[in-house]
Amino acid sequence: MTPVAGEVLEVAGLSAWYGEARVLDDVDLRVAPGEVVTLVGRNGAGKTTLLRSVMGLHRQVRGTVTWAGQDLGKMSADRRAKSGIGWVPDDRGIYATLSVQENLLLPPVTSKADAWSLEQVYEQFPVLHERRDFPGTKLSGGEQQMLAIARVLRTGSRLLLLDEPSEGLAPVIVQQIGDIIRQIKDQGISVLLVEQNVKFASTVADRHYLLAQGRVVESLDNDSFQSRTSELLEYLGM
Amino acid sequence: MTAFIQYTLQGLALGGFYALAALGLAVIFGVLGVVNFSHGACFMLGAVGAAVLLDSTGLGFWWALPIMTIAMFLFGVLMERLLVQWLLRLDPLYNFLLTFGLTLLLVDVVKRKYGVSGLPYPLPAGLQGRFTMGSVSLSTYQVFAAVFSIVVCLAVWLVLTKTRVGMIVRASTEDAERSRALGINVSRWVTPVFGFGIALAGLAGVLRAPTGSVNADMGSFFIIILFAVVVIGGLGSILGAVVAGFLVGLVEAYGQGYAGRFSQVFIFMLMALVVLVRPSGLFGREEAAS
Amino acid sequence: MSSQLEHKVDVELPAAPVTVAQRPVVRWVMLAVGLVVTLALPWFVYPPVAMDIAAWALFAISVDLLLGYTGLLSFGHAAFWGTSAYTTGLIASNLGLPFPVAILGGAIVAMLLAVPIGYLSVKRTGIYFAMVTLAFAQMVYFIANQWRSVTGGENGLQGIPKNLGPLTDTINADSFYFYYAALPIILLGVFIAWRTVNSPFGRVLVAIRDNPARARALGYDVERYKIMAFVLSAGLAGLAGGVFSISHGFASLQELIWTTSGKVVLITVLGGIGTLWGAVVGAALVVTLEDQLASSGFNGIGIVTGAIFVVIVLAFRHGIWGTARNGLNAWLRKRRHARDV
Amino acid sequence: MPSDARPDASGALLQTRALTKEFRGFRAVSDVGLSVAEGTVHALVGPNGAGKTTLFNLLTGFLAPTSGQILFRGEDITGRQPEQIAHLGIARSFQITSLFDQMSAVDHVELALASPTGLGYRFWRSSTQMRQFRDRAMDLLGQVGLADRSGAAAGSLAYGQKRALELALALALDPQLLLLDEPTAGMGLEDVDRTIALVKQVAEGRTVVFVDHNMHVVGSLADTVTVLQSGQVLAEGSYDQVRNDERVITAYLGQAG
Amino acid sequence: GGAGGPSSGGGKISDDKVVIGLLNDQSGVYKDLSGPNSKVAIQMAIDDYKAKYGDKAVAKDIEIVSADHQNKPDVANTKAQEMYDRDKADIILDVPTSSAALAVATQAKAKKKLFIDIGAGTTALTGKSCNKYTFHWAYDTYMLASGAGAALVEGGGKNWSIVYPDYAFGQDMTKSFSAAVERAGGTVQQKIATPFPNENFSTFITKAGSSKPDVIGIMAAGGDLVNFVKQYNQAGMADQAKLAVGLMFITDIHSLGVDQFKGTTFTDAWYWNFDAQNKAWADKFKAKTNTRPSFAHAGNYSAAFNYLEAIQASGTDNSDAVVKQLEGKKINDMFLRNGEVRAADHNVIHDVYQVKVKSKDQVKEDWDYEEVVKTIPASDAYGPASPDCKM
Ligand SMILES: Nc1ncnc2c1ncn2[C@@H]1O[C@H](COP(=O)(O)OP(=O)(O)OP(=O)(O)O)[C@@H](O)[C@H]1O
Ligand SMILES: Nc1ncnc2c1ncn2[C@@H]1O[C@H](COP(=O)(O)OP(=O)(O)OP(=O)(O)O)[C@@H](O)[C@H]1O
Ligand SMILES: [Mg+2]
Ligand SMILES: [Mg+2]
Repeated sequence: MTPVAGEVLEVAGLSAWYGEARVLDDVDLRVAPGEVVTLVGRNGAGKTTLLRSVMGLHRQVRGTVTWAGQDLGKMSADRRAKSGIGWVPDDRGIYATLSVQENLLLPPVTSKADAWSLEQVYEQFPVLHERRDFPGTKLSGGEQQMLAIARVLRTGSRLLLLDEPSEGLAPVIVQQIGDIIRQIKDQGISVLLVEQNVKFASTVADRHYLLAQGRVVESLDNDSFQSRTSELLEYLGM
Repeated sequence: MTAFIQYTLQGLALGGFYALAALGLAVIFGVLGVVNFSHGACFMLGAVGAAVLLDSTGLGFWWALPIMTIAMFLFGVLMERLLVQWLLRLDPLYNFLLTFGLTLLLVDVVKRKYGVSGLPYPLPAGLQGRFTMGSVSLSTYQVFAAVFSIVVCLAVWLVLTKTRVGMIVRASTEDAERSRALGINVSRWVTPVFGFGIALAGLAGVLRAPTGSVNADMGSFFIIILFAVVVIGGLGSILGAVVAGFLVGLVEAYGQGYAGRFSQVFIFMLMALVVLVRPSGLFGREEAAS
Repeated sequence: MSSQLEHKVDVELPAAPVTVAQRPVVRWVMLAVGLVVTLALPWFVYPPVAMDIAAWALFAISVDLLLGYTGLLSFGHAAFWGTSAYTTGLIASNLGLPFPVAILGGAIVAMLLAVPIGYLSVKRTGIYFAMVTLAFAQMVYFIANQWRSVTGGENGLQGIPKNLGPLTDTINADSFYFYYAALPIILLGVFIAWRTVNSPFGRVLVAIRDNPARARALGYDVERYKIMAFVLSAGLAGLAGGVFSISHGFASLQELIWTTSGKVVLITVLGGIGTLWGAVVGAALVVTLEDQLASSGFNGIGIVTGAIFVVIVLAFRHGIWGTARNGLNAWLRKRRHARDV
Repeated sequence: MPSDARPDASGALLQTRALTKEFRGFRAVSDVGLSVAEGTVHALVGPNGAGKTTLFNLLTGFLAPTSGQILFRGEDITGRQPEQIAHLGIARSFQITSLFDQMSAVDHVELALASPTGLGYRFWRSSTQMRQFRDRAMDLLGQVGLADRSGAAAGSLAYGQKRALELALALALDPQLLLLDEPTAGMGLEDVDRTIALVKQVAEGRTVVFVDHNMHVVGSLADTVTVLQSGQVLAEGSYDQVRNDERVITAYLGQAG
Repeated sequence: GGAGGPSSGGGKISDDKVVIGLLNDQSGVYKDLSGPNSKVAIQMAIDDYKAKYGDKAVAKDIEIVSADHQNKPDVANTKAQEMYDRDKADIILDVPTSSAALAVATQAKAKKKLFIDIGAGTTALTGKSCNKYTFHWAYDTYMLASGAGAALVEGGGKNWSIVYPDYAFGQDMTKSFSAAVERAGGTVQQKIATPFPNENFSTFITKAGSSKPDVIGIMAAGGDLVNFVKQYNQAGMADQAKLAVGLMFITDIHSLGVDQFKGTTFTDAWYWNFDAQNKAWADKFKAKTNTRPSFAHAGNYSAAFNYLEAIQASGTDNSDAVVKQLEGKKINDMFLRNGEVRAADHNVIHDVYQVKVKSKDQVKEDWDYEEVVKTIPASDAYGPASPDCKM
């Protein structure tokens, strides 16, 4: 499927607070159709908060978020999800009350054409097939991470917000996730990726935003990111 | 031996009745995580409603079954929309307390309106008489009530485990915010399920009306037995509620038959035993470690 | 599901004391005001009612020790209040001991009863705990009802004397004096609760409430702590129940019935979970309200208390005291802010 | 307290014998015989779902084994409760962060420090007693880089900060055997390096077993590496031995490994 | 507190006012039985007293204060103190629920003020817990048994099974019933204890029927009684054995309909349609309340009226003087037939009635539910004064 023109994520002048503490400060960013963009920054920089704000889960915000030409403004989280935004939370968010398979079947499919079938999921992640009748949280940490990624792929969302997807995964699986990201990118799906694993980030991303103390301090394409990696890391204290 | 068979049948008849009521409690808990203290009061509303219906319109038992079930469903929907939903995301204790307060209120409202001595309710036409096999004998109504409740339990179990609805609502209960972020309109599902659970309580109440005292207080002891039933069965488990319902019915009947006044103590002793050796209940899920 | 729900940490339960209470000045002022009000109570409230308020307040505090600080909602605390009421009555009637001794005896028996009940109940948490305690309390009620030779069945244990050595005649002549004679016992109970909450033990309880698995990994024997808290709480409920039975001169099945457990939870929640002062405010309100309603000709106490409960749980989850305190904190914060700028 | 018990002949501080855990017929840990020598740093790696966390849960009493034995200093500790095991001198961190959300970071560490003293039972003492641990607690927070967040409630910490607090808690118990489940997961590079240094430092005079998927971490820390797969030991040896093992490469590391 | 002594002023009436406290259940199980309508009955007594004595009335200013004790003894206890101390009540009336009644009796003794119990059935009021200022006016558990028990045996019901809830009331009733049955020459084959409260009696009913009794006696009250009777009818037992009920009130029959109870035998302390005198009073009561009186309403009237008469006779409302007036007094009024205020234990004994519930076609108007089978003379209805009672 070719990207629909205008399936763009635009974040403009976004600030976010927890109580009186400001953790995002006037952030601008843009993810074009079929683009993989990472958000890099040290712990506590505000990466997760940014994703949650886009998803409509963090409400103490100012600024605008537009997706596919629509101002998300007051839209509730479930409507954002239905408009094609998929989220993999940093704590994985697996349901204890649902079996593995039910976890996969739960979210509604938003785009039939892009959605992975159950068979596709099980083919990519045979462990999930093996454990499909177990309660979701009885999986190992890494298996839960796979499940969370698989779940969002099942919906056919056109924009994926992935919060540290490589965390806790065996190196082979990390490589597999990298392949998957490249594959869905070819389908024209956009990805906004939060990563600590810089090496992994540079193998999949087109562009990078560097976040420090709630501010975007730099925006680079992948080539300059790779050539300047050590310098940037130094600067970010990573 | 005859006595034993007689007690067994009576126990099963009684158990069908507990099972039905406990099922409503379990459904609400299973999908919303709410322990509905007012389940006993809703049971009472079902019975009182049937009696009032009879008195004011002349519509009898066979009408009361569907009418009161629907009425209690609507009542449940209202209850969820107006009250329960605001507390769903918090510790389940809050809804426990809320429904406790509601119980006080409902019972007193009924008391003021209909007194406390009770309301008349006759046996439905067609279900009078007895069912005799050798020396064993049960009233026709008992047999009807038992069979009826078993059928309802089965149907509910099928719906909850075999359909998408059951799944969605369980997820929404566990974490409503996350479920929204996955694109689920949480409130659309939760409300009807709650109403459904309440409807089951009301249904059990109607079923009780011809064979027991119909008064404002009829639910207050009943709810405690129901709690024992779900603790024995494992609160999250639909199957557990049904099986434990029958088990408690049998224990009570044997207790009455062989130990008289201590019959209820056996129920609580059974409960203590289950808590001791299998804290999560007979069918409850094993608890997670970390 | 069960595990998930049972371990769900409640965002609404307050953690350690909040800022107001941490400022020593505020704390002392509050303490002084509280003491003055307590001492003056029978001057403007009918003394037997004042005594009821004090007893229920301590009872509510005992429930809050579990609910607010350990995360366990006991819906069967009437078992301890009632057991102590009967025991106190039996000791006072049969042994003729001064009433404080009888009450102490009652509290001890309540604690003994709490050991097996607690042992079984703490195996479950959250909502299960509430149901299990309710069922066990029902059993105690059942036994008291049957055990007529000791409890007097539904007639109750009547004519419990108020003995206090040379002061016996004074406290019998006027319930006004009895209030002052019994108050030290209540204050002792409150002090024990306050001490417990603000002790290392109290800290561990809060930790257990929030994350039992983590507390175990740190080497804390979670079950043992919970049982200890349960027994302590039962002891406080016992003190309160003993005072109540001496004050009224009888112990009845009413003390053991589940609505009594419900009433004390109502008081706790109304006042504010996790605030010891809240229990006092809640008790004052509920007891006075019931007293007024009884003579008002409005025959719907359940409607009023039930409605209050619903409104509190829905709209003022922190209870009266909690809401007031949070408001005050917000105000203080704002002022400090204004000053800083 | 078996503190005077001798390590058994092999010098292993911790040993498991044919340790097995089944969940509804699924063998998560299968017949594992692990031996951890005293004073070493031992890494446990393996694909997701290999049974590493389950093994930790068995060792710390959070799960009861289906069969097999666990020996600590030669003594059979199978079936003991988590809190008893903690008192034996075995501390763990959790893979999935597990904290007291409303408690401040420094209170967490104080609580851990107070645990072996039995102070927790003293309901008649003032909670100011806990202050005696304050300096030590701040010290530990400093070591894990949380000094400036010591007063923040755990619930308001960012993910990486929570991970650091996890580590501080395990350290606070001053254990002989430290079990760390993915201590660096979710940390940035700098924090990873600091954590490596920290573990190296605390490993002096203790035994450490850790799980991590970051090969950099495994390589810099581990004296011995055990690779688990499907609940069974696949390979064991030094980091270099294991890294070049064909089976390990296919099962776990992948081509780029 | 201003204890009982006569005050200054013109008459010998304390505070120049007679205050009658009505303390009963106005929201719970006994609401219909006595409840707020008892106040109407007491007011009728006051009016009749004033009409009778006109200007010569000693008590000119008579006031009623009332409170709802919700059947809770602690509420009753506090309210009784409040009435005696604050409201200056000279007497408290009614107080159903035995634990509450006993608590009020203790307060009456301590405050030296009168208490006449109507609503509670416990014999302890005139036994172990009796005192100088407490009277028991209408009925007690002993009386309930003697009526129905003996009368049924005489009517041919020799073999009995008794089903009783296992708590003090049920045990007392069973003891009294068995004694009454045996005194009359019958036998009690089975005594079956049930839990209390209890919902499901079918097993117990099976058991009770197994010895093929002529009469099955049920000692449960309220909701449990209804549960029992419904399940008894369903079990088809009505054809096999007569049903005798220990404690039943006309309000129970009214709310559940005669169908459920038809043919059931029980003892009533008073019935509104017994004779012309009762009927006349019941008509007056109906004009005010739109309902027929229960025995408790009539009892409250009778107690209040006779209390005022005693004040009139002694010329003061001083408690000791009034007690003296009442003790040993023989009374014949609308409520008490061949009545006597027994001095030894303050039990007010009088004729009572064995009644049978009519069938639907016999009922001519609302509340016309009882057929008086037999009048039981006071001396048979009540036992001798209890030796436990020491004034
Ligand atoms: N619920 C909360 N309340 C208060 N402060 C919070 C809360 N959640 C996060 N913060 C603070 O906001 C800041 C940004 O947090 P955020 O989780 O967005 O960081 P992050 O970049 O995702 O970090 P990490 O890499 O560790 O996940 C941190 O300083 C954190 O302490
Ligand atoms: N309580 C449980 N009930 C059922 N299955 C479980 C339970 N705990 C773990 N498992 C299963 O056992 C296997 C091993 O899990 P474990 O958590 O030990 O893996 P792990 O090696 O730590 O993996 P990861 O690196 O992904 O954390 C997994 O397949 C998991 O699904
Ligand atoms: Mg993050
Ligand atoms: Mg793991």
